Amino acid sequence: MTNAHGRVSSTLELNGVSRFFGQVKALDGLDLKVNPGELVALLGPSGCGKTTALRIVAGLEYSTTGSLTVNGVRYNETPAHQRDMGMVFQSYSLFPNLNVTENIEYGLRARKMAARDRSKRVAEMLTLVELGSKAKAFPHQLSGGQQQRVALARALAIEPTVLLLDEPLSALDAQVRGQIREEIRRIQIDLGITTLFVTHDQEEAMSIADRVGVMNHGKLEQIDTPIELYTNPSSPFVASFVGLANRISGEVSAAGVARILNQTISLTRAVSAFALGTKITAIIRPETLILTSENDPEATRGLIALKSFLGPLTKLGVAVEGSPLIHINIASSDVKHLEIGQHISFKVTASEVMAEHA
Amino acid sequence: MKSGVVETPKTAQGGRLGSQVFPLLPFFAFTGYFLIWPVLAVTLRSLRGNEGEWTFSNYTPLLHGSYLHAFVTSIKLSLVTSVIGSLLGALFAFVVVRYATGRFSAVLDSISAVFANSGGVPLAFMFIAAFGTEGLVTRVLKTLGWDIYAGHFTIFSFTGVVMVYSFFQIPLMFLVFKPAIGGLRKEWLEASTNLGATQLTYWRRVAIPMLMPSFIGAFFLLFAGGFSAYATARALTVGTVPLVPIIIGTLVDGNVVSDQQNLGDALAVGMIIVAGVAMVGYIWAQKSAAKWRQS
Amino acid sequence: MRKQFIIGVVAAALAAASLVATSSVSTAAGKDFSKCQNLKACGGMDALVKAAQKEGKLNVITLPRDWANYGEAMDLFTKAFGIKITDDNPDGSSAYEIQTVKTAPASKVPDAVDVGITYALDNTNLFTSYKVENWADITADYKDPAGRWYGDYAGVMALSYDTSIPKAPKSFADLKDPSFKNMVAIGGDPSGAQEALMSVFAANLASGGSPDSVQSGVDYFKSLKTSGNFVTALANGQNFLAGAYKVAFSWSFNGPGAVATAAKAGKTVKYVIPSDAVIKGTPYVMAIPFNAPHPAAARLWTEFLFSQNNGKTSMTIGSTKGMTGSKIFSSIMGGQNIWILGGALPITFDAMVAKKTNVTAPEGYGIPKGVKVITPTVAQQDAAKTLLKAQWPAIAGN
Amino acid sequence: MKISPFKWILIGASAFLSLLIFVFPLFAAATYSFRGEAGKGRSLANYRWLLEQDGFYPNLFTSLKLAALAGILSLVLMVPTMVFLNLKAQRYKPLVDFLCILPLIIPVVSLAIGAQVAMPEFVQNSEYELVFFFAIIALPYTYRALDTSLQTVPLKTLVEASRSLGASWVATILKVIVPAIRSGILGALFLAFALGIGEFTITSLLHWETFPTWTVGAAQSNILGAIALSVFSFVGAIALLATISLISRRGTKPESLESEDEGVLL
Repeated sequence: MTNAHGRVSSTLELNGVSRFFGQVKALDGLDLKVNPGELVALLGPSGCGKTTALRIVAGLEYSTTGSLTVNGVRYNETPAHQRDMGMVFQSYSLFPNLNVTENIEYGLRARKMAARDRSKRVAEMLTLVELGSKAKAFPHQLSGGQQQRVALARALAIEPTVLLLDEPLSALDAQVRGQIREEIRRIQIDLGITTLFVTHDQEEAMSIADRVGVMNHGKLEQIDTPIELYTNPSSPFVASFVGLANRISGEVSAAGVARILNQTISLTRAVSAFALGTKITAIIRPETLILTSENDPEATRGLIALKSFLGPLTKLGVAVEGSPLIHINIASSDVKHLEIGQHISFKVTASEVMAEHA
Repeated sequence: MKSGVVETPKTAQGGRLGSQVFPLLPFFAFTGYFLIWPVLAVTLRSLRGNEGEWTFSNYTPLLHGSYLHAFVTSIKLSLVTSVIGSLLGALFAFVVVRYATGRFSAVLDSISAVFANSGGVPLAFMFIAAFGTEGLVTRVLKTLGWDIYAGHFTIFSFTGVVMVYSFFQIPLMFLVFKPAIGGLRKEWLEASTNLGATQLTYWRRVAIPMLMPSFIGAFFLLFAGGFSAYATARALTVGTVPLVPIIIGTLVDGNVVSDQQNLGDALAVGMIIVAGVAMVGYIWAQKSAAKWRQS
Repeated sequence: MRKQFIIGVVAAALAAASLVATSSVSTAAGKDFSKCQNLKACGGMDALVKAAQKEGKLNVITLPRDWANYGEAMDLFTKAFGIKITDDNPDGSSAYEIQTVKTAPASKVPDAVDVGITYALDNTNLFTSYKVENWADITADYKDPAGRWYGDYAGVMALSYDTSIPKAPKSFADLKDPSFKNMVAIGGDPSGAQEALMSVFAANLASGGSPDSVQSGVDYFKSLKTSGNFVTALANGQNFLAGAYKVAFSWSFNGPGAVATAAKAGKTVKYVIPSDAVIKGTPYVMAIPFNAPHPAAARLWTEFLFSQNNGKTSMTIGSTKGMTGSKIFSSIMGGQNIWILGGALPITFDAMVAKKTNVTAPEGYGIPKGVKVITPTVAQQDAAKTLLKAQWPAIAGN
Repeated sequence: MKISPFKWILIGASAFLSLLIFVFPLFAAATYSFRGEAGKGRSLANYRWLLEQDGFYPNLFTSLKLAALAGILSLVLMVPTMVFLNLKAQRYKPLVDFLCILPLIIPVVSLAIGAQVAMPEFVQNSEYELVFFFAIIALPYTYRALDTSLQTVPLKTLVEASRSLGASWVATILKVIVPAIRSGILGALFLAFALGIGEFTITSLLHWETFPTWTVGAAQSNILGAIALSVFSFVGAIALLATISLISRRGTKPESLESEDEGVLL
């Protein structure tokens, strides 16, 4: 695939890649294909293996088994410094003794690029990340956001086959984070560069990626588009890791159906085989709960314990006997009259819910 | 301070002179009273003759003969030992930071602190016990077929004193330089590798320039320390390595010459002057090595 | 920590203040012993001992226990009179002694010093007049007519050697023999250390030189260095034990102590007075600082060191409880004889020989018959130092 | 990462050098201290002798006390000074740097004599005066150890973050900076402490009795005892410092892990 800049995008493929540290399986048979020009985010909690995967791709870590290919060419044995992959680290990765220009041209010098070409490329990169005025500044004179933009420019300057981003935003404060995130995405689409992005922040992954892979215990649980992942999680882990969810206990009352709160609700296909009488924990998204009349036979009564205004939505925390606080998201206009301490009735509107063994 | 792109808040550098000095007052008061005041006393005394008259006559012998020779020897010894000490100390620091566990490294810190402060008769004894004519190492090497005393080597020579000095110079370097190596972040090496550079390039372009200011600082410390150390050389040899502080000791605190303290004081001031000159060189080197660090 | 520190400072200051107070009380109560200039003026031995015992303490300074038998002198003094001795900086120098008299806080000033003669000459005003009972026996060359300082003992330059070496040296000339390769050492840089300087004078004399120029002595060491016999190791106990050298030029008055010390560490050492030259050192000098904190004890200590008695030693002395001061004093060995036992030449030696009050010197420390004994003058020593400053580095350096 | 032969060359060279320069001399000296009566056989007699000396414990205690106070004084004085120096008063750095190197240049003999002339009597009458001079003599080391360490942390960022969250200067230094430069602080403390434990010249010139000055007299007629004393001082000081550092490591994340293994399991 060729993009607007005339660059060729690559395909990155991992097949059965594992990494063991003694008994610990940091990565356990990862299969992943990143298509040309695609941005795939690997999402998961600490220790799930996502960073290990990224580092294996970069050549900073060795895989115990499995193969790594770029455009069909095996890369396992290629030394890290010959892989032509641009990587952006979490923080502090700029060389403090080199100024912005020198940092960006570091990879170009290593490639013995002629001085004139080098300064041309640096200028391009500075424009790309909108830091033309800081060309001579040293890293400690830049803000965190600016530093990460330089890091991105430095990684892109070598025209990498694949761009690797290792939690590039986690050291930044919230406001800058959103801004840089959008910038990364803009540049990535602009250059059409195949990108692997590692993060533990589901909101970040969902908002930036073409596809998100959720990892747990060294394994890829599910990889899908953000919307698919959110609406059709393939496992309880994915369901609770992606987006907010209430965990409410219940019991299987018939084949594929469970009694949850005062309602009987179908279980998703993935978990419909639970035996009768199984105690379960259902995973229910806050926006699938609505307020209802006290007289509704399916209604559950509760006490408002928490009310937080989130702009268009307001989050209510409702205390129900025998259950942790249940969160309900409701249009702010609908809850003006509700106060903490007031009793309300609500019910689940979802037609199907994800559940796991209690 | 110099470039327009600096974005840091003004408060960091701006401030009035007073607010900059104020937090340093305890330090200046302390060193002023316990260091400068006694030093001034010495300096003033060096400008007096034996009858109490003001004179520069104490300084004239410094430029000739045995005193000049002592200055040259002192500078030579401290240069040689600080070069050896700083290079080997840096090597040790690197190896330990890179390959040792935290616990082992903590124990090494303790050992280094004690070694760095060792000297005098006990240290001289240790090296004679190891490298003297009847020393442990000497005997072991002899059984292996190498008689180190066959040639010109003796532990009671300049070379020997240099060896003994390593015992405190290397640990001193190790201790003060280790944090600098520890400050090298793994990400820098990884970023460098990722950008296509070899390890060698990384060391040449990033690691060594990063370490340079600390290295220069530590080197200067070793130089100054070597310049003023004398107890070990004195406990080991008999005028083989005539050092300025040994002569000062003899003049100011000896059994032989009475009433030459003023000359001793002049020698002490001479040492301060040499150190001051070295200091200027050090500040210059430090500045040019740390350009990237000044905001 | 700060609080603790302040308490410490205050406590120490109070302690010091009380010390000053008690010492002034003791002098005010009885006689002022800081002014009396001889035993009679001090009220006789009984009164002096009584007053000294009341002070209870004696500050001495830079007295190594194995130097000139001072360990025995101090032990005997304490056992006989029950006066506790504090020895400040046993390895210190004459300059340190003078410095301390000049600048130390009142309670730390030494009660008596034992310094090189030039230090006494340059600082006469620091000392008080006190003429000991045996004043007349002190050689006139080595006493201040006013009694502010006077010589106490001297030594001759001897050779000390490890008896395990194949050939025992008898003279300085012997040391040129190839069998002494890597064996001969001296006690410091001769341009700065007294013992080493006297070693050069001795070698000079043995090589036929006059004390007016030590060139022959310098050449002697140069040839030893060339032949590899001279090692530039500092001669001291630890270096000797480690095998740094086997033969050294040493003061005779340290001999018995050094031999015993070496024996404890498993080395057999012998001292020999060389047959080809004897250099006798300028005597060390005793003086009482005018601000001595224990004036009576200071005077008693001085009388003790110049006493020619032959009596009990620290090993043989019994209880002295109930004895009068003069009885104790006359029952114990005096300092002059203690020095003889230590291999030193006490200042009143000639008078003692005449009066037959001297004890027999330990074997091997007698001066061989017919050898010329020379004591270099201060001027000769200064000339030698100048010469050595210029030439020594070429010998010791390499 | 892969084990390279380079690593083993470095480790091997370091080990060999340590053996030659540090281990053999110390070991050779130590063997003397285990000689028995009259230098024969092997025994602990010299150490027993040591413990039997009257002055052993009191002087050891004095030295430990003074050295510890000197270490603490050094830190109390130098940590804030160095922080301000690096943060706000860069222009004074050469001056402070020079003042801190001075104690190394001035012969201690001269300093001590100057001190005797310059200090008032009440200071000279307290053994705690040594604490000040130990701290002075330790300045070159404390300065360098702290400075090197401060260079490795983003000081400005830390302070701004802490101050913006409302922390006082004292709290900022104690809770933010001190933990960040722990290794430098320990290094400075150890150097000052070890110096105080072993300091001889100024102590003796100011007429105080501490462990090192007591040693000279105590072991004057017992060479093997003197050697046992120096071996004891060496090993004792190392053991003490090592214990302190190992205890102080508890609860904090080991630094080497921080820089070495981070990310491996993430």
